[in-house]
Amino acid sequence: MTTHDVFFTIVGVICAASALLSVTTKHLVHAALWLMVALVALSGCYLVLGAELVALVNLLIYVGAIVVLVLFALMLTRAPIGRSHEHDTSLAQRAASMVLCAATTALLAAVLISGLGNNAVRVSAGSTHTLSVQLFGTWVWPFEMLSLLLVAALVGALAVSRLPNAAIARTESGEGS
Amino acid sequence: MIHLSLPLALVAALFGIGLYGVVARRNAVLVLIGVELMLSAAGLLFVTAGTTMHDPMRGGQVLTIFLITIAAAEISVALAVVVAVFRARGDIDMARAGEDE
Amino acid sequence: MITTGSIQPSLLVVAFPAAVGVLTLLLVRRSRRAAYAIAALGGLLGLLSAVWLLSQQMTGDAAPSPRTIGALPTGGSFAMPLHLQIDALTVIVATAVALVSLVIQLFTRWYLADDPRYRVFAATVGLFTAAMQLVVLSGDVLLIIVGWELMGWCSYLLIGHESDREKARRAAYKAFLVTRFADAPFFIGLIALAVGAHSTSIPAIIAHWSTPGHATALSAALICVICGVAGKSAQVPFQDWLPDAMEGPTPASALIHAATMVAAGTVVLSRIVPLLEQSDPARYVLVVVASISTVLAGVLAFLQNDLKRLLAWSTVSQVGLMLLALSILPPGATPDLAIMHLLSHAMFKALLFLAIGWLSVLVGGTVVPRMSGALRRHPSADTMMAVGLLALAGVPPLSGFVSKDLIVDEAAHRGAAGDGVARIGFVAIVVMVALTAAYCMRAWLILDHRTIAERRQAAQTIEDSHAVQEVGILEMLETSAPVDARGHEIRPVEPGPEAAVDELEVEEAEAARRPPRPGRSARWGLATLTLLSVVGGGLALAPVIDVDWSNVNGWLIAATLLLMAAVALLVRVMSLGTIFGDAAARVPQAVRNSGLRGFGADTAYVNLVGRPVLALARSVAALDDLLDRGVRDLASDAWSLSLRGLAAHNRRPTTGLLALTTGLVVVGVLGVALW
Amino acid sequence: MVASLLIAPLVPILAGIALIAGDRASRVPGRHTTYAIALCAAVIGALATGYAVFARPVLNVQWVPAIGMRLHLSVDGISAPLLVLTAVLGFLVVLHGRHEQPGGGTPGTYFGCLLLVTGGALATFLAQDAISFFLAFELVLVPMWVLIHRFGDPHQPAERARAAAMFILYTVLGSTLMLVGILALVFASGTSDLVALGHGTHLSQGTQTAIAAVLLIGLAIKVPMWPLHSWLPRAHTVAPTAGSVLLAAVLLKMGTYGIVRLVVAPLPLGMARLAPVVGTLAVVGILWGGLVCLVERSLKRLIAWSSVAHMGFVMLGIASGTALGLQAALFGNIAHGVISALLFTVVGGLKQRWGGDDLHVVRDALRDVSPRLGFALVVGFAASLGLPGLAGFWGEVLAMFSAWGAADDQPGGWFKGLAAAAAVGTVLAAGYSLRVLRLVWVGGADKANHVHPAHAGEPLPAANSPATTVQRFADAHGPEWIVVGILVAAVVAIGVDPVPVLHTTDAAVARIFAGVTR
Repeated sequence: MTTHDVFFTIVGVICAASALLSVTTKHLVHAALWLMVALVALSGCYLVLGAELVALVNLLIYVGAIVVLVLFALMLTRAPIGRSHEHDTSLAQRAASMVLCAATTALLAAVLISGLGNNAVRVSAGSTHTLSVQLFGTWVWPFEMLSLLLVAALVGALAVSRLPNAAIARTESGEGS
Repeated sequence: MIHLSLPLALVAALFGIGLYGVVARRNAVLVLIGVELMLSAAGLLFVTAGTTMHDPMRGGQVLTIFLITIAAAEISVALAVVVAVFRARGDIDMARAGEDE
Repeated sequence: MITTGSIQPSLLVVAFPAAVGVLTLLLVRRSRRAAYAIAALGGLLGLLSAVWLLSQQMTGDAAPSPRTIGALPTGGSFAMPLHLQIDALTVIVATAVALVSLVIQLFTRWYLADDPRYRVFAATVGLFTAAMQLVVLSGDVLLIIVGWELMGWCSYLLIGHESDREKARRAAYKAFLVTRFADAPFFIGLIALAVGAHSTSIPAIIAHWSTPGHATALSAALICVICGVAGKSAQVPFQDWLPDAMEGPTPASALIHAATMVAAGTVVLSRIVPLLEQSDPARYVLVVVASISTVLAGVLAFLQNDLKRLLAWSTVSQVGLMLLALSILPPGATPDLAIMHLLSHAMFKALLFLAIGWLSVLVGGTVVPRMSGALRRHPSADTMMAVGLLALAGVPPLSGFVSKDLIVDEAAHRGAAGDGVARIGFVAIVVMVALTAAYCMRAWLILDHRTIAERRQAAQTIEDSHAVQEVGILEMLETSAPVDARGHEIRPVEPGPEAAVDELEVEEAEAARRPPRPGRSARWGLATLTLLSVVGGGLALAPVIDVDWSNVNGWLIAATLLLMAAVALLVRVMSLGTIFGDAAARVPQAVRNSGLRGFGADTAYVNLVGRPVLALARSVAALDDLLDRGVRDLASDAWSLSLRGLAAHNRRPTTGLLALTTGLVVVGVLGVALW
Repeated sequence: MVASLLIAPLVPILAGIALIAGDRASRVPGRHTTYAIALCAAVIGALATGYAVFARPVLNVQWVPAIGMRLHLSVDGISAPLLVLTAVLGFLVVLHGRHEQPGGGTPGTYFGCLLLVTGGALATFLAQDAISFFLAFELVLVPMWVLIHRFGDPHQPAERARAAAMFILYTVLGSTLMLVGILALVFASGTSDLVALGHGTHLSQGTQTAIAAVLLIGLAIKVPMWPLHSWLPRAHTVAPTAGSVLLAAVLLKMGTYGIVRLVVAPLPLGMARLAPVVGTLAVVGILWGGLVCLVERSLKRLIAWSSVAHMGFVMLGIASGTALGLQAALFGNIAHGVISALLFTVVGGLKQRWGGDDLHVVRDALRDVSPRLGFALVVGFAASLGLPGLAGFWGEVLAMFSAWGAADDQPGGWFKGLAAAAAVGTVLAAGYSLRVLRLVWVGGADKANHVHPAHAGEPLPAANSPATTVQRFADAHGPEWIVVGILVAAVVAIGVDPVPVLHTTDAAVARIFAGVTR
């Protein structure tokens, strides 16, 4: 049990627990907030693993942007405030899902741990400098492509959200029929 | 020094929880939250692999950054669609999606 | 060798009649004269070839086993040489067949003077003769089967010649089906014999099976063969097709009865007689079948209301006698007795049929009321008739007497020596001799009857009563319930009295149009047959036939002659005072009616074979429908299953997603576990 | 001349494709042009086949090396008679198309499909490589489906679609199994060359049995053997005359040919193990077909059923495991091809004239109304019941011989029983053949007692009512009469002198059984 282990266990448990709460809570808004907690804890995990830049980016983009977006979306879709059971599936399906998710977890854990082993390894994330050199050297073309993708996604999101109601209804019914 | 099994167990747990969110929720936004958790699990696996193994090109971290970017793009489009669907249908219940109106 | 090149007279014997069939169909369109020319010429050439062959045989120059179309390549160790086999007996039989066939061809020209299908008839007769010659001369079981089946087919065509009448159609159908039914065991018997010997050649078969050690197999095979013979020769239990076959034109009947089809069974059995003599079970079966047939047919002949049918039953009886002669043979003996009777029977039976045919044209029918007194009005045929009937009855010194009494003598001889088969045979023969005398006397008395008054009125009422019992196998084939519901006797199509009158008038008119006598050549042929019927007994003296005529038992012959005389007297007494001079009128009506139907054999065929087979066929057809429906349901089941699966997927996206991910995980678990 | 091997299948196939494609062109070629092209292609194919059969050239070059597939075409004793049969029938059906060209599509498509079937069948019989054999085999199915589906009986569109679907599904299922079997055989034995396979393989009996079972089931669908037959009566009932002829005379033969080539020769041990089952099913088919024929009402269906029975004799010969049985089967194959072609031609003509083929409709005697067709019908049914002197006899009687004397490693008693049952089958054949002749050839019009059972209770119509008036129709003449005449002559010729055909196959059969010395 090293120091790293201890810290990782702490943030990991927080992360897993808040993630679990975010998918099981009955309050819609709480779900988004628990997600935020989970993501913050995840950033902590990244820090423990020595990836400071990733932790920072995660915090900025996920916690700063995405969760806010989710909250906006919840409000725009008139999510009920307070406890509600509308947004959950039937009990049987949830039970099945539970079994399924347990099985998935077990499967993944088994595969990953048996595949990669349980050795105590040294964490060597390297400096942010080398990371940035790599990012803008070796990985620069994928990086540029990604920025293009981002622009396209933004434009697309804008286009979708700006469709007038009638047009949306027409496309819906046209696809549905 | 860190024992590899800890981050890996967290990866598995996050993915499983995300899957539960996707499968067990009816609200589209909550489903998206599940998707985000699964993506996070992937990112954590990348970082774990990158920092605990030989990785001269920093592929683990770079790919995680890419992943976060893509997730942002994905969720922006997805939420736009969700909002549009809500405006057209009045609800975003996944259990009723695809049914004939 | 005198034979010129590779042309064997034995092949010509078969080829000429066959050529008649083929050429008539190919070359002749409308002309009756041309058809007649081909038929007569072909028949004559066939007879000449037979005589040529006979002369070769007498001088010992004949090729013993000429080849035909060459051996069949069987790809293995099985030999199918397809050779003929020429010996004295077969040559004589072939000559007789050729002669009878020629006379019939000559006679047909006159008999079917107005028939538009004369051409086809002549062709069929040619083919029929060829088939019989093939059976007679064959030295190979495969060739026997060929000829045998061809004869069946030709008989179908000939019996159904007047196919515009339903009776003729049914009779033809029945004849072919009954004989074919019996042919199934016949095939199997011959196949068993041939496969055992690894060759279809008859000498090889006899050589193989003559070695001891397989008595059971041999008996079984022979009994199968005997079944087939009983079918073709109309023995019990297949006897009933033959009287119905009288629906064919009289020349066809003469051909079928006298020399070809019915006698073919005797020919085939005489080919394999060395095997028959070794197998006691087969001999017992044969003697029982033949005894029952010969006695039963004699009784039935006496009861018939139609002289043609009387002759038909007498044929069954006489063929039974031939088979009896085969069954009583001791080991090592040759079948000369049976062949001898076959020859004399061929002569007098052809003569009788043609004479009856002649008379029937003159008087317009063959039922007793019409025939009664026929010879009084048309004495031109009386010699022939008298000779034929006397020969049939076996009155010395005609040919029938010689051949029959030789058999009686042999049976007595063998029976006295302690052979059980011969004892059974002897009893049957004695009964049969008495019955033959009875029905011959009856026929003569009818034909020679004095009072012809009231004949015309009675004729119309009785005209159609001799019908084949009208239960169409075919109708049953088509319809199930109606036949059962209707019962088998109800015929909606009974011709009314007017129709009967019309028919009579038409026949009279035809009779008037036709020349009253057959042509010169036909009369010459009939005269030849008459002559041979008288002197044919002399053949026993000839060196080619090996019969022991010198030390026959004189007392025995005297006793049989006495028996015949007594029976004839009794029949004469019975006939006194009847309207048509018909002795059978004294027999109770119920017995006569039953006898007219062959004691219900037809009904038995229908009930025992026809209906069960049809019921089976219907159930099989229903089963097949089920099978078919099963296949079709498979398709619709798959369709509905897929629809249901589709619905399950479409109903809830989340459910579908759950199912999908579950599947993925299961596959993953399986993959990990198995890897 | 090796080119004849390529010309024989390719000319009909290419001409067929060209005709079908020509239909889609902007300017559709006329009827006469189409007919002339089709006839020329068929004649060229037939001549090339004839030359190939006569000269026996061999073509053997590398084709697709990756899977060891070679272009190996040649003629041997087993395929030679089938090639001649196919080529001649291909020519005859095209000739017959002049007389009867069914609606439902353009002449180009019709003749194109006929040529494709013919060419594909020729390629099948020529191919000496298992993979290309399969490819050629499959080529035939789709044009045949088109023939049934588009050019079939115009009165029953629903039944036509169903029959065509059933045909294609059944045969494709058979093809799938056959493909599996071929691949298994090829990989197990290491060669796809049928000549090499023909000398027998050295696989263990278990392997041989498994492969043989798969191949036999697949090919039994094509033959067809009971109980996989139910597509055949349907397909025949609605198919156009030419389609029926090709189906019965060519497609079914490809099934038995495949069994000889792919099962009997390469897998003797497996075949020996399965032979009792095959023989039993064959005999069940004989009896089953014969019995159904006794009550069948549709004349074309009846002939299809009789085909099931006749192919039972062929399969019985194969199952006997003797050289004689194989000879009988190959001969029976040819004989059935000719006979069924004749019967389907005649009956197709009759159906067209009558407007239906219900046997229970009372009609005038065919021998009076139309003597030529009547004569051909008699010859056909006489041959069908196994009359000596006509083609059907030798195959059946030799099959019974072979079954009685089945190979030593077979249960002899059981096969003797099968032979006896087959003999009973010949009696049934006589029963239904004569039934048809009694109803059709000699007619039942003089007495109205063959009406439909439903009408049996009603008062019979008067003799002059429209239902029973004499329907005169034209006798066969022109192309139809030529086709019928040639077929009748062939039936008689093969029946009178079977030696040439048997002689052709003899050496090849002996070679198969020489390779099997065990």
